[in-house]
Amino acid sequence: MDFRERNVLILIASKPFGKIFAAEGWRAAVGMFGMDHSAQMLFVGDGVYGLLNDQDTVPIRMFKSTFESFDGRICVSKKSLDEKKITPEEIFDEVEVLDEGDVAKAFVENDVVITF
Amino acid sequence: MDFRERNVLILIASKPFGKIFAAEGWRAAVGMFGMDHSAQMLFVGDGVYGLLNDQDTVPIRMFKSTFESFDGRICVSKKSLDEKKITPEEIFDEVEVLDEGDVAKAFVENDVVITF
Amino acid sequence: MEKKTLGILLMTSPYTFQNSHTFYNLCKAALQKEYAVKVFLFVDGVNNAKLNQDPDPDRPMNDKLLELANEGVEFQACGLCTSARGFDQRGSDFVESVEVSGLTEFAEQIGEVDRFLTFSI
Amino acid sequence: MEKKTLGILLMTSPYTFQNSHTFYNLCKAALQKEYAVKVFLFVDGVNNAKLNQDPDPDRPMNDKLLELANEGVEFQACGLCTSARGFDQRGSDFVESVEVSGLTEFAEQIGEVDRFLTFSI
Amino acid sequence: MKYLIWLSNNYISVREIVSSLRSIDVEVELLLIQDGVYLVDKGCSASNEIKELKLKIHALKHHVEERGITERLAFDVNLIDYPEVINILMEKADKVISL
Amino acid sequence: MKYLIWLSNNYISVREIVSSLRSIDVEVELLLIQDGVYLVDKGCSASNEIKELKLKIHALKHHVEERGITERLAFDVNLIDYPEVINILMEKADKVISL
Repeated sequence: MDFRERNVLILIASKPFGKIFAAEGWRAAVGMFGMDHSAQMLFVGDGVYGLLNDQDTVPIRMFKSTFESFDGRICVSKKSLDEKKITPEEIFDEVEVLDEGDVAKAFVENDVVITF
Repeated sequence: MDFRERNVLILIASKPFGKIFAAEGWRAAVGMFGMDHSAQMLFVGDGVYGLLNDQDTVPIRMFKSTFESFDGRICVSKKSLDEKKITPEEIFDEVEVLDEGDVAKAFVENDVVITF
Repeated sequence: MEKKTLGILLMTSPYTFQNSHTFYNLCKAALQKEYAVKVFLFVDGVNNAKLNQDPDPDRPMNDKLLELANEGVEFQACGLCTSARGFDQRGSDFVESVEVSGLTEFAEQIGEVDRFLTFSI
Repeated sequence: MEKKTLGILLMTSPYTFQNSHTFYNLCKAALQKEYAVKVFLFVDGVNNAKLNQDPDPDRPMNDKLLELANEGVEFQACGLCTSARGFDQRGSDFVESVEVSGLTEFAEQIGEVDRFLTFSI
Repeated sequence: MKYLIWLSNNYISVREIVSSLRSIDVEVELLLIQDGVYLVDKGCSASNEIKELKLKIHALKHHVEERGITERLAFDVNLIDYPEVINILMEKADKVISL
Repeated sequence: MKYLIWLSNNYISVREIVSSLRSIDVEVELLLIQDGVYLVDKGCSASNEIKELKLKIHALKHHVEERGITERLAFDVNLIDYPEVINILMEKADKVISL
């Protein structure tokens, strides 16, 4: 098809650190703005460990700050957080905690899902 | 240390097919005979899927037959088989099914464990 | 009606992961039905495009990529990933129809696909 | 008393997996305490020895391997794995102190180690 | 709107994503490839959970057969070849989520 | 005879191997590295199982800290640096099983 600006969901479902995929997800999210797409990040499952405040943020620092300056939404599933016994106080300030219905909306409102 | 002939346990704990590691375990097992080590294979956990009779044996055929001709033991943990609901009839004929105590012996009687 | 486009992100190396096999078979089936296919090679996925692979008795993955490219599949590869992994940045050790680019080109592909898949671990 | 030997099987590529980092740090700590270390690069592990890696701002893994080799670590690499992945079989694109050999040489290492570890996925 | 979950490995989030989408009445189907097909093997501890989701489940026939688990499936699965995979992906489903 | 299980990822078989070795009175300790350290995070569903094994558990401090889970450990774990890892591996343990 011809190029169209899209709503893109970057879905982070893998653990940080052991493999590089989750970190590359942040990089890809920033990359989406290069073509004026709108990008939203959603962390689920093991991916939620990638939002912990106390982690070493060097692997994602540049991307996270770039992403914030673009005003992209960084979201996490409340259910996944609960399963991992992680409280909203333990994760980055700028993260929106989504309930079941809002997680579904994240899938519905975005045209493309890119999973890391 | 100086070279010594060893008893080597090739421990297969990963699934076949999706990644190549389990198949490389068969290859490494055969390789051990090149230096006159004694090699034994032990399948545990997800690794037990690699013993199913009905699988496509092309990735391991050469190695399995070489291994047999060298008289190496191919063993599987009964507990792992039970957890996967796999009966002894479903797996290769030449496989010995080991109970808990014999699994422990496999670790104790071998000098080196190589995990795939 | 314009033909639909399948987008694929391939992030793993050949031979070690079944992904490369499945990726090839899927591309062939898509081309057979006359869909367009656009591929971004990311992280270890760039290794699929390296020249001179010789996985006897398997068929080299670079041959398969060249075949797919000749049949119309668009390939882009992450330049940072190729330089990290020691590839010649002028492309001398890379299948020629694979363009070494970056995440902006990935974003461009994302604007052009109807369905999208990730091949990871 | 003869110093003990640590054997390591490294099966994953650099940058994508933390294994390469941990492997390097572990080797350094072993050398510090004057243990011998013998390494076999298998499957995607052979990619750690490729020349000209440039993962800026990281340190190239081939530099780290050369450093370890210079400090006495023995490296063997699976020849079938290197040819599958398109490496020059004369070794021109490989850290020089890594010997391209085969599973017999791996078996030889196994006869010479006191402890043994696998780095996989 | 019909969603397809393309699952090759990581099944941890399947249940959560499926129940989210259903909470707003989106239809979901599952397509299993590569090691994802073990999810419907009767020996997989998660196969019951998956069954209870009462999803339509497709699996790439070739990947089921090469693993030797055709006779071991825990419940009814639609075994398909590559052309049918493409058909589901490009035509029958409106959106795809890979896991 | 003391065994060390070196665990970087795959914990599926830990319980089985530990209980086998104990059935013949072999002493076992666990060393967690890389993503293996999540096993003792209080959010890990398997952390209770691991706790019940009542093993001595070591974990590479750097890998626990970089993941930001130092304050989240489900029970007492011996956090160690690389030199101590080498000491356990080469001297304190007689054999190593990597998982």
